[in-house]
Amino acid sequence: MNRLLSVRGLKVGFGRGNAAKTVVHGVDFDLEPGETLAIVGESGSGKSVTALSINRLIDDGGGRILGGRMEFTTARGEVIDLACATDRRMETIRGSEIGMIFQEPMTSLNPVIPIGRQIEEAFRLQRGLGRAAARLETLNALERVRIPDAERRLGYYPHQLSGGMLQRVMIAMALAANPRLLIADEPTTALDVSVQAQIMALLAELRRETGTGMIFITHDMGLVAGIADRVLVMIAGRVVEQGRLDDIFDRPRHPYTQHLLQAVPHFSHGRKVRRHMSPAGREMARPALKVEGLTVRFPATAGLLRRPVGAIHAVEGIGFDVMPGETLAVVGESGSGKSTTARALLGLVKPSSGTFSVMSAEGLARRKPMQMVFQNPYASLNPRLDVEGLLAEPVLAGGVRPDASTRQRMVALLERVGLPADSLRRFPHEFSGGQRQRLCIARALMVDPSVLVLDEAVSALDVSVQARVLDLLIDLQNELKLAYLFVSHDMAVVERIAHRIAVLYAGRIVEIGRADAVLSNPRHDYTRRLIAAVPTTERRRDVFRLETAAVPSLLRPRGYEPPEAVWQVCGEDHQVLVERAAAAKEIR
Amino acid sequence: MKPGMTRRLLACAAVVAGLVGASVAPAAAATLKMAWAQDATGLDPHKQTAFSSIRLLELVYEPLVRLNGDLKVVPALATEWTFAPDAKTLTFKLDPKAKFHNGQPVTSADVKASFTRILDQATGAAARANYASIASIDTPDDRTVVFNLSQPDVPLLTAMGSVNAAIVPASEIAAGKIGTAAIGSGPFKLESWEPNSREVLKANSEWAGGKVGVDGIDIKVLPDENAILAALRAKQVDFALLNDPLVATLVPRVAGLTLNRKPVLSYHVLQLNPSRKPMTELAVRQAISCAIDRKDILDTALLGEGEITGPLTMPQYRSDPNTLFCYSRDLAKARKLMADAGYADGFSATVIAATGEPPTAAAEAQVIQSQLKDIGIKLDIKLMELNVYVDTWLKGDFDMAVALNGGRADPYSMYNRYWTKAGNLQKVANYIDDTLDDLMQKGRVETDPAKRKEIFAAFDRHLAEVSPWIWLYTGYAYTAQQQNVQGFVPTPDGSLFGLAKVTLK
Amino acid sequence: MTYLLRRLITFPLVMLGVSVLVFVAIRLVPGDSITAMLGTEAGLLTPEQKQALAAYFGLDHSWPVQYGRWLLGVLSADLGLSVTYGKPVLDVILERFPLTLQLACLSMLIAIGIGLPLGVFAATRKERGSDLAVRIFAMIGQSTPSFVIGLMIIYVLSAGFGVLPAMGQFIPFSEDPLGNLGQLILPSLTLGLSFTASVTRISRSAMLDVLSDDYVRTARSKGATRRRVIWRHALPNALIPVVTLSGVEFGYLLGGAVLVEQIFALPGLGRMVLDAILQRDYALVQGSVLFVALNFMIVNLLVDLAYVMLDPRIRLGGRS
Amino acid sequence: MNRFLTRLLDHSSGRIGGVIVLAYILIALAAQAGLTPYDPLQQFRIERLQGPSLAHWMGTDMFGRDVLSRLMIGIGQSFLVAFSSVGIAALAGTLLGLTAAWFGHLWDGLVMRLMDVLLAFPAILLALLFIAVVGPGTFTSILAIAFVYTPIFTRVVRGPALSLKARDFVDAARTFGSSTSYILSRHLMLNLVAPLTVQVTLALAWSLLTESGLSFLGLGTQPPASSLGLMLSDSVNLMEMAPWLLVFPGLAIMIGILGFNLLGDALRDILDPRSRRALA
Repeated sequence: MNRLLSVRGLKVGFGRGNAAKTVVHGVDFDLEPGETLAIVGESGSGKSVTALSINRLIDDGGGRILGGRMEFTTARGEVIDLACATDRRMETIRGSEIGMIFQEPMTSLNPVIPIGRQIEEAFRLQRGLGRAAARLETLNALERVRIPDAERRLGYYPHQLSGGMLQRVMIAMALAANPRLLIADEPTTALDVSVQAQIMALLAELRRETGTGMIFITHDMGLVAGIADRVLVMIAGRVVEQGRLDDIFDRPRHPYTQHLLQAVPHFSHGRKVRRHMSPAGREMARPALKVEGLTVRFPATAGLLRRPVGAIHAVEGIGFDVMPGETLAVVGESGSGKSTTARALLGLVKPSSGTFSVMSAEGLARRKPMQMVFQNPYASLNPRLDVEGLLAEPVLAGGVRPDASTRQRMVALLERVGLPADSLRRFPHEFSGGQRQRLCIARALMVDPSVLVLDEAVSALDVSVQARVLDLLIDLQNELKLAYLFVSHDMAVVERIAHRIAVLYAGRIVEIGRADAVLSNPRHDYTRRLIAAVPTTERRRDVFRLETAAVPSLLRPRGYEPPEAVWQVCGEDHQVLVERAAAAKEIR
Repeated sequence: MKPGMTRRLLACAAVVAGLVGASVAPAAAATLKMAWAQDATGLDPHKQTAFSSIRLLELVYEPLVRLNGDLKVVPALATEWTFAPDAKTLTFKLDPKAKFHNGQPVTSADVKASFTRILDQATGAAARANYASIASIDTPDDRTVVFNLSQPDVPLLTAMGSVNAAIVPASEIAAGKIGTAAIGSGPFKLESWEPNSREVLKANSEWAGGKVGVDGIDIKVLPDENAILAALRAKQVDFALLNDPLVATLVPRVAGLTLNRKPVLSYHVLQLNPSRKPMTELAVRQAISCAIDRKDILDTALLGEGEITGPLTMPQYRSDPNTLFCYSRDLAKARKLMADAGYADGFSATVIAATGEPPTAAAEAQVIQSQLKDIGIKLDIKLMELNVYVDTWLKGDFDMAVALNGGRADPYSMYNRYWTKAGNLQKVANYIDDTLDDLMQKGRVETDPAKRKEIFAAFDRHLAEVSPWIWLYTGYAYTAQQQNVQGFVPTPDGSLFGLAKVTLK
Repeated sequence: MTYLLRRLITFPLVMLGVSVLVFVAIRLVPGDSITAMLGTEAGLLTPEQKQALAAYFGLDHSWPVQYGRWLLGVLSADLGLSVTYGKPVLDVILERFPLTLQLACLSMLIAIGIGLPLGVFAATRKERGSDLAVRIFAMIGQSTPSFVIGLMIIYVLSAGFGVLPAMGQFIPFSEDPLGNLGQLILPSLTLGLSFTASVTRISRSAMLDVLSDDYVRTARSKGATRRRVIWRHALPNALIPVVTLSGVEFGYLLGGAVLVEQIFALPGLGRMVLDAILQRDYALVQGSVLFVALNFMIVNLLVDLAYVMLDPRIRLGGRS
Repeated sequence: MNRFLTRLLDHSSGRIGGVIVLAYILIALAAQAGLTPYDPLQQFRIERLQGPSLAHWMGTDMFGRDVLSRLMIGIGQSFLVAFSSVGIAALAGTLLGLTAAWFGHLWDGLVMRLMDVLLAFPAILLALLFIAVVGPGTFTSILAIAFVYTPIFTRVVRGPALSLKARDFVDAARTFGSSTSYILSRHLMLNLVAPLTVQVTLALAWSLLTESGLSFLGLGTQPPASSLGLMLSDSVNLMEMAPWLLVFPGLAIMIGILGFNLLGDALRDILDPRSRRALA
């Protein structure tokens, strides 16, 4: 028997006695050496619990294996049933035979121990190396995961490194003892898309080099397409379908798999964009939101006396307009200034310069014509207020006492966003994530705005929920002629909802234009890189290129004024920023 | 608990006990280890009036004369003295052997300098009031001092027996070092003083009063009297001063400990403020006097540790309490008196008391409160921190006050401050009575002891009857000692001077 | 580092506040140095005498003048003269301080030495019998007034065994180490009991929090044993709240464990301040409160320093 | 609310703590209503210092007063001091901490430095000085304890308030243009209730201890009224003669504090989102 892992009838539960709850109901699968199995599912599907059961870390989290077998073949050829191995036995298997990387690299490394020592520990524990030898191995490992300047970084603490770097550290640590099995639990979910691409590339490369078997847990079919040999789909603790990658992708049998592959947004290079407004129509209409030269700078200080040393140019001279009924998507990675832009428009941060104006459909600026929906529906609803209190707030803030008509409007809106009408007395924690985001949308619509700023409004939601909320947003837009400013990092989602796209990089718009044009024919270097990094279901077993371009620092010396932006028009409603070096060349 | 566990615990306990026990190091055999709860507040014998200070200073400084256990005037620095028949000159002969701790002999110049210092207003000596009648001082020779008085002042001699009239070296006065270095002529030299912690006294081998029984005294300040008792039990101290009768009465129960109790001059009293309504009414004050059951208060608050007394507490002048007005409780009379005064329904008043001074003050106030309730007087108790109390008391800003007032060997010195028209504390007593003033003045001039006794007996009776204050009882001065301590003689003024003659077995 | 320096800048400001507060407060208390010395005999003073004594105690000027003079003195490290001790205030304080410092250190040693392992132990056995036992101990320790414990200890030792720690005077460790420990071990235990209980509770809950953190799981996934994870990975993180608590408590202890010093008759700083208040030794009260406040702030600074040592996020600032 | 109660009752230490605190409150109320075996002030002086008996379950004190009756009244008194002082401190601390966190800048600096001054003062000295200035008594000890706790509450509130201030729902409220007072009261305060409740129960335990300490120094409740601390301090010198005078109030204090501590722990478990996550 040379199978790496064979799981049969795995049942896992939490709690004891009356509170006992089974969350994984009999999972079966096999894994050959060097093979990659992707476990796909949404939150609550039991995919992470299954993964944690394999190396029995589930015991520490209060869970228990209730039944089933997990036969694992060690490097020496022994076969052990992991389901009933002792804790002591497991300690020799963890790390040396089974390595694991987690979703949140930021919190998964010990904040008070230098990363070098954390990796060293893995070598010392599993390979019994001495301090010097472990250090040498650590250096090698860091180089293997392409961490530049590894020697110096050994003494760094986790908080001094970026998320991408930390995930590399995690990988180095997990692979320290050349385990036969690597479990990767959503390893890229918390990362930017280009960083995700790099990590995926790294994983693919290492797998090739070492022949490690891998269990890759994710919710993203795009990533699965890139890396998996076999796919297993889970819902609510049960396996609904499993098979070879191509079989699953080309001939999904279970409706849920079909839904995942079709209904869920997948990036398709601008082929699925919404119908655009005609350029003529755009010129006729008056923009609902017009932004000119918006600049946000945060003073940077240093030293004892908080001497100003310059400013963080978070947003630099941004201008665009959004028509009624149109969606402008602002895309970029973390640090690009896209959220700051949204917050500046809503008055949450004070712009240093620039103007913006908001018009309602009737051409009158109303009291609060612009509303915002935040990324995290868990954090943006006060947990101590009931729905009625939550919905009443924008009305109250407008100086109106809620009355019977307000209540009617609440009920109507709740119904419109697809929430039960009896929700008024309930509290946020009684709703699911998608429902909460619907609640946030209803709240924003309470005062009849003309512009809705959606800051990563669907990013925190499960993929299938994302699709439904996007549909709702599109319906509402068509119905109410709302203008959307849709801030997002997720190209697949943007493709679904945007009419136009503005790409933000280091605080500036580098490319703006019609969605199909930008997505299918990106002109700016950054836009190209960004789009290349987006995983799609179309590119199977695609190897991402490994590259390490860092985002430039936004800190500028005092009195620095950026040069005037030079735009190059490259098609109907599509223009791109000419980079300074290039611009200088052109002028010459 | 498992047996092994028990053994381990015991072992731990033994280690702790060993550590603790080790700390009880045997001190030099002839040094008396002593403890008290309150320490002296300063070293200037002329300025310090608190008991806690005087008890220390009496061991270091000497006045011209001293009071013995029966409050008789006996020699100290002076070997003899004479009062002129008109009581206007007082002459002392000094002991030729007397020497200060610095080796200098005690001369009449030192006496004159000391009294000049006391009488100098700039010194700020509160005791000056007792010596105010001194008009001039003559020093015919080194051994003779003559005090010329502005008016007859018989009580002056007794007043000279206070350490507040201690003789200090003229040279030290000139150097301005009184109060910083303690150079006296007494049985002990103050070797070191850490206020509120400890003091070390060494026997003065050249003391004119004879040989000191111990090599020295090591005094610790143990602020909690329970701790003093514990220290006695653990034999950490040989001799201790106790204040609280609740603690003192436990001493005899401990094997090997002896409790000395001596009735003292200071008296527990319920001071009424006769300037405040309705205490302005004689009948009301008398009613209060009749409603108070002194025995009951004594038994409850002091566990019976004391003697019921009238205003005069010194043995020579004390009268039988039963002869005084209403000294046995008479509620019917009290109610009638209240009704006569128009207060049949009683009234409300506030009584002040100091926290912890005396320790029984709060308990006394509570019993009084309960007793006066019987005639319809509703008392509110207001406990105050000592200094706040003193401040309030001096301003006479109270309806009633529970107090422990100091006594003196001579009735005139004890009461002239309150009950003469020119008394310094007239505003505390708030009561002017011609008869009392008259009797006081007579007592001051009279030199014949028998006649003085008669005068003050009348004073005693009258004061109890007009009841500006309700005198209750005197307590005891307590000292506790181990068996090895011998020869301590307590005095009614609570003095520890007897320690000079104590020996250790 | 700049953070610590910035903290240092606020020092004088806080000290100034403390000095004004203590100066005014002690003078608002009725009764002054004169009545404190003389008691009711103060009523016998003539006006001239009163004035002379006021001058002697330095009370013959208006408050602002008194304060100004005192502050000028303080700036040149002269805290004034204590009228009861007849010595410079600083000398008096420095005489009393070693005992209090040692008492506080011993109590802290006991608290951390017992409380921390106990708390960690309980956390690793959450919801089991031993956890419950530890929690009950901690609860009772926190629920018993220290003076009750102190009195009991004294009573049991003296009445039951006829022994007692040396009272009344401080035996410096340098002179008699055994005697010193014998004298201070029980007061420290008394003082340290509730402190121990708090440390136990805090370290237990901090440990529980940390044990549910992601990096603990990571360490386990590397194959580290539970013990190793607890002591090497979790403890350094769990120490942060323990350090906070210890700092605050230690600061309070330095301010003087008045009750314990009173009961065990130890001449420490706490009792000295209490006596100074009762005796209206203004200069001493002012000086010692200022001193205690300074100590408190230094301890706080040390706690911050400890944070910096424990937590590289504070030490090194953001991402480099 | 009901859910909250059920969870509290499901929590073992919450159940015990709740029962203790509730029992104490009932005892205090009963005593206030006169349901004591004897008048707590009545001095049966012939029955002084008698040990526990059928007539006097907890014996009598040096005045012959019934200890049980005084204990019942004393619990009320101690609770009055504890609840009022903590109430005042929580109110003042919340107000200061909330505004300091919200307005920041100069006001924050001013408030926090002032709190530093108070914190730098040794707590017992602060109380001592305060009481010495105003004069001892129930009301004064309430204010004194409140005075000592205010800076602690200020800090306890300011920290979470700062992090709440950065929460999305506060940002959301600002985008609606909600008034400062609305945001402070509905968004910040409502969410501070949980940490405050925990702190309050723990502070209650502390203030019971402090009250007894102050009474021990003669600075707390004034006789003939009774409080647990006063009963304890009054009986210290009678410890050997009448140990029951020390034992019963001592136990009453211990159990009371235990009750608050247990309740506080339970509330922390229930209200703290961190531990809730652990439970889920």
